[in-house]
Amino acid sequence: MTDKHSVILEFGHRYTKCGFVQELAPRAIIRSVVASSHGKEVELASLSGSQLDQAFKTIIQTIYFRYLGVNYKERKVILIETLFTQNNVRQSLINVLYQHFEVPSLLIVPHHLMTLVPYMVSTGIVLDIGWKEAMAVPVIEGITLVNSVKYTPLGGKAINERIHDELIDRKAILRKNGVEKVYEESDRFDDFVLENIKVKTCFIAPFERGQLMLEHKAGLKEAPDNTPKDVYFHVDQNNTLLIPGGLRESAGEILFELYGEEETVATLILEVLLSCPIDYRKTLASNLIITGGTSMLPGFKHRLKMELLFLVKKIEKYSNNIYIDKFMFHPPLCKENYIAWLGASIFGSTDVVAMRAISRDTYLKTKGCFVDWSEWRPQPLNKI
Amino acid sequence: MDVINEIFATNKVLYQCACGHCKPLTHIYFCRYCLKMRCKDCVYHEVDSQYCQHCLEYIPTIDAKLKKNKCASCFQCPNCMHTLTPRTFLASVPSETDPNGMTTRKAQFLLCSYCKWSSKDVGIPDQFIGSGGWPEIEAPNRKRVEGLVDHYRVIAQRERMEKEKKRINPRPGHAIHLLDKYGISASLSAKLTESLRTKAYSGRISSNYLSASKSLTDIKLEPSLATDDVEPLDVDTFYNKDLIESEISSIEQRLMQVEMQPNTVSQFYPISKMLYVKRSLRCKECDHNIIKPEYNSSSIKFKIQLSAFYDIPEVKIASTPKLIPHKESMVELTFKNPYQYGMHVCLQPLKDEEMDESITGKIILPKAEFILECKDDTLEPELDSTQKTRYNDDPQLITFRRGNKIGLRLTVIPEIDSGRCRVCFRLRHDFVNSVVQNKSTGGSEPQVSWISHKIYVDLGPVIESKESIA
Amino acid sequence: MSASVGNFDQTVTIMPNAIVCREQTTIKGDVVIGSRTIIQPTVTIIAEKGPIIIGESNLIEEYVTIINKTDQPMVIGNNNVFEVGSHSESLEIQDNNVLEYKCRIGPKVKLTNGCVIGTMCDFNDDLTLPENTVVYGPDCKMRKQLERPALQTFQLDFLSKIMPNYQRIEKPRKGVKNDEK
Amino acid sequence: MELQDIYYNSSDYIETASGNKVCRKSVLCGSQNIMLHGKTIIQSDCIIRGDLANVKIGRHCVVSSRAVIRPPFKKFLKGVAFLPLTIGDNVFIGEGSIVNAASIGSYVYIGKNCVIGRHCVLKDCCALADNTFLPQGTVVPAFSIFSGNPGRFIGELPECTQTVMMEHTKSYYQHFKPKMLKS
Repeated sequence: MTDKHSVILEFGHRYTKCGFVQELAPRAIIRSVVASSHGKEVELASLSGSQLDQAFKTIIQTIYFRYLGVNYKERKVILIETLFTQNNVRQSLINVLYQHFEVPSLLIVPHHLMTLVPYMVSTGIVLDIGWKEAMAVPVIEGITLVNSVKYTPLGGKAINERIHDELIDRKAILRKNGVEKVYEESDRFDDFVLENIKVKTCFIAPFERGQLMLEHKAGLKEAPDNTPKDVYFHVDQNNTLLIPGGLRESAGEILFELYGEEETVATLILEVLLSCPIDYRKTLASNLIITGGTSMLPGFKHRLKMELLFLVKKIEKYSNNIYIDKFMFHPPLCKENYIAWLGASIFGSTDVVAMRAISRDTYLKTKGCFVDWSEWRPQPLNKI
Repeated sequence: MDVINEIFATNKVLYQCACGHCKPLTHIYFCRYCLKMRCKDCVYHEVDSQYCQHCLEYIPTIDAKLKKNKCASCFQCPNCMHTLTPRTFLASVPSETDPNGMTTRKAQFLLCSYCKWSSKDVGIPDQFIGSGGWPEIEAPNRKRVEGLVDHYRVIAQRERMEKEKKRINPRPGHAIHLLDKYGISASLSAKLTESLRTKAYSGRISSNYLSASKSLTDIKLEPSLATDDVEPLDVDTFYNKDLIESEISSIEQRLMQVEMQPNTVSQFYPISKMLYVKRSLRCKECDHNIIKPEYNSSSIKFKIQLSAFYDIPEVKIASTPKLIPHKESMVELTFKNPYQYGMHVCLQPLKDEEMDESITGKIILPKAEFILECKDDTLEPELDSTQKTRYNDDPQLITFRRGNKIGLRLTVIPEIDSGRCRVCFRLRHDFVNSVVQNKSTGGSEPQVSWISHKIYVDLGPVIESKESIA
Repeated sequence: MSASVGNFDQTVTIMPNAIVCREQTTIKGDVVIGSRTIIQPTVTIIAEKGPIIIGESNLIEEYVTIINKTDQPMVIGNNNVFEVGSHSESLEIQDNNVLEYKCRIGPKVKLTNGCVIGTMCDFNDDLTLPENTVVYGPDCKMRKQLERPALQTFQLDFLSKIMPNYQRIEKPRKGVKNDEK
Repeated sequence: MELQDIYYNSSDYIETASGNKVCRKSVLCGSQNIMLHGKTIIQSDCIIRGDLANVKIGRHCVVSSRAVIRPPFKKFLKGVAFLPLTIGDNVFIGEGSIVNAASIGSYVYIGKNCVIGRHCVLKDCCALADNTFLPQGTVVPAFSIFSGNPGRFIGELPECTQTVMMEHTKSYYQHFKPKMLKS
């Protein structure tokens, strides 16, 4: 291809991925933050209105000049968005890209379909478990069953909160300026520290262990023994935290704890199956695709499989309706936190982009009318 | 940082750019063609050249593209992100001429002078000088991805051909094409439209298509195989072994190596240093360059440089008195002409509609116009008493005159009881345009125009009187 | 510029071949400076109560402060480097350690061999650093180094050759002990 | 804000023919190897190690109090040496900073308490925020601001930096005045 490679952008709640089509990985995965006027970092997700526009201008500028080294006027842009991208966010992005940066053309692609691309499958359930929420999207023969999509606010953020709460509950020892004390609410570390506690020390316990922890939580049993080893976590020069071993295995449990009507990551998939056509349930259950950074916790997939098998046998709601004894997962082609990006990289290297993308001229002619991805080409005004 | 800002970008005196943003004068550009202020938010940024921030080598765009914007010779520490230094030593190697003898050769390893991480830590063999750089790690999925790219390209091509064919001879039954042709999507149920479009959109075509395609069979790519054989947690490691935090990589370290995202420190690999971009800026209105740097990365000269700092009088606060709410205070401001021609300057109050709530004080401006001498680099500016009389300055108003700079004493009345006192005025001056020649006078005479700028001056907090609090 | 002569107590012992610059240097209390150790100008070494014994071939640069505020003896081994502006109250520093610019270590810290305390680190834990430990960064992160820091023999040799040409050097001498106690 | 006057005791400073103002309380070792190009201010308790190698400091520089300027030590495959250290014109070095660099360009601003490790290179028109540590061998390109420990690129200086820095250091020199003794 002599053509200049298009730029692919994916603005996640936590991390933004950027790079070029036909490449194997994003050039960079950066935090979705901008520096505020006070020098503090502000999450893009917390902004709206003109502040959001300004934030997108700043971060896109950084992406193009710091990480990509290309001119924005010369490159087509592929933007990955999830089903639940807020309208004001997408509108802001579209405006900024077309009006401020004057990109020649823009194609918006849905996250879950891009996730399927590297696997070459057209039927399956995409479970995306990222920062803010977990979402299961069924796709049958390339068609998204929008009405069957299930989501729940479980993700990296929930685990971070859980870590903080458990540090308090378990009376974790904090060595502050050489003096040992018990970790309290007021000691709350910022999200970076909690995130690194998660990434460095936590994991998802095996299923049997999870059951024991659940029984303990319900007050039925003593806390399980043989907890993992405590870990000294160096926070900064004045603070060292002794992370209780029990926390390491239980923080991630939040993804699987079943309380009443609330969803867990596993019930999401079963609920999706319940609401899908009966003929397709088996195929869907045999084509599970897991994506999102939080799914990279050690032991996650295995636990998910075991949870699914347990629920489908023991919980009436599911055992009476779903007759499946096997759940099959697609092995990831790359690290789970950029599968959709890789999909877009492959998808974007085809002619489709040229055919489907909406050029700046069209955008300006249609007076900024850019409708939902499912009706992805705006009708020229005069035609309607 | 605060001091750097104070010197290079003080927010005490802000100029309003044509786009409405208020910026320090050092961050404003002045387009001599439009005669308007510009700032980084309202100009085009373009990649002018690329260079490595460590070796400062200029890398031509083609090479930069090939190397994925990475420097070929500089590496960054995967542990702390500081630049790695190659350490050279003499290694003894078996001699080529004498099978039993040994000879010495210059070899290198990479060392971080900050955290002392070294390429030896992870067992990367030392490199002999002249052996052509450090090996790169190959992404494990390269082949598969390349296959997929080819595969989808063929599908897309087929789809395109199909579509073109349909245009001539639409096949009944394919609603999507009908939609496109007749634009009747609005009359169909939203869900149907959506699913049909999704299908076409994801570029996925039913398996009949796959088998029908000749070129596709050439590629021979199997779809991914799902399995229920998922790797269980390594229970022994997580439950029975001690975990040493410093041996596990942090999220930041993992994301530095996007493809591999190593979990442990022992899997680190030197990271190629990212190239840095020198930008040129261009006015969005007239398309003229505002900033055009030189290629040499260390050069501080510019081919084109239209910083307002060189054209527009600079206003600074010389002294602020204690600001008492609603009382008159005298402040001293200095005005400096950075331009090669003298300037006539006058200060004007804002019109009512120009006022905004950030203005918290009133400034009383002199009616008279004053003259700023041109900048003269050859003279060391000294206090010159003759200068003062030459311009017939009002000593009540003008405190001093030193070369191209004067001091003005102005009256300010803060209109708030607490907080910072900000005043605003317009600075109007004539500008002799040395770039754009006046066409009507035959092109030889420089064009003179009057321009004005809105300037915000932050004089600092007012003194809160005790009575007003009580 | 100014000819401020060093401030040395009678109790200070300087072994032969040690080079101790006099300019703005303060050495007080019961201090022994080993041979081939080089002390640059503007260094402060104070033994308030317990003695300070500095071994051989150490390099102590400008604005370094070494203070013993305890009753215990402070022992500094051989081949250590104290870079500009570092501050040490550690009672035990064995061999081959490097204290980088402007770092501070407290009295409870003990250094074994081959450790590096990074620039600007303020390290005050009650801890004996194992061999080849590197402490670095504002958070005093720690890691183990593969090799110990290189010896500064060349630099010491070079300095001992050129310094006497420019600096006033305090002569080797035997300190007078305060025997009253 | 315009700089305010800074007064010094005239007995503490020596003013040379070329306008350098050097504090008597500074430590200039091997002064025959130290070159100050004029109108440079060396404040109290500074150390400049001319005895180790030549040190050249350009015009209109300011070396604030307790700064240490020290040529870097270099070990070659054969032999060792201290390398000469050059500092350009219009450079400001903040209080308590240690300069062990290979070279510092012109129009450079160095904040307080910085440490510039061995063989660092600071190009023209760059700045270090207060408390920055540049580990050995760091290169600071033109128009960049470095900050932190380790010092990293955090931003760009405006294109007019050269003039801003020139005016700043000149103005500093103008405002650096001897105290008038009351008679």
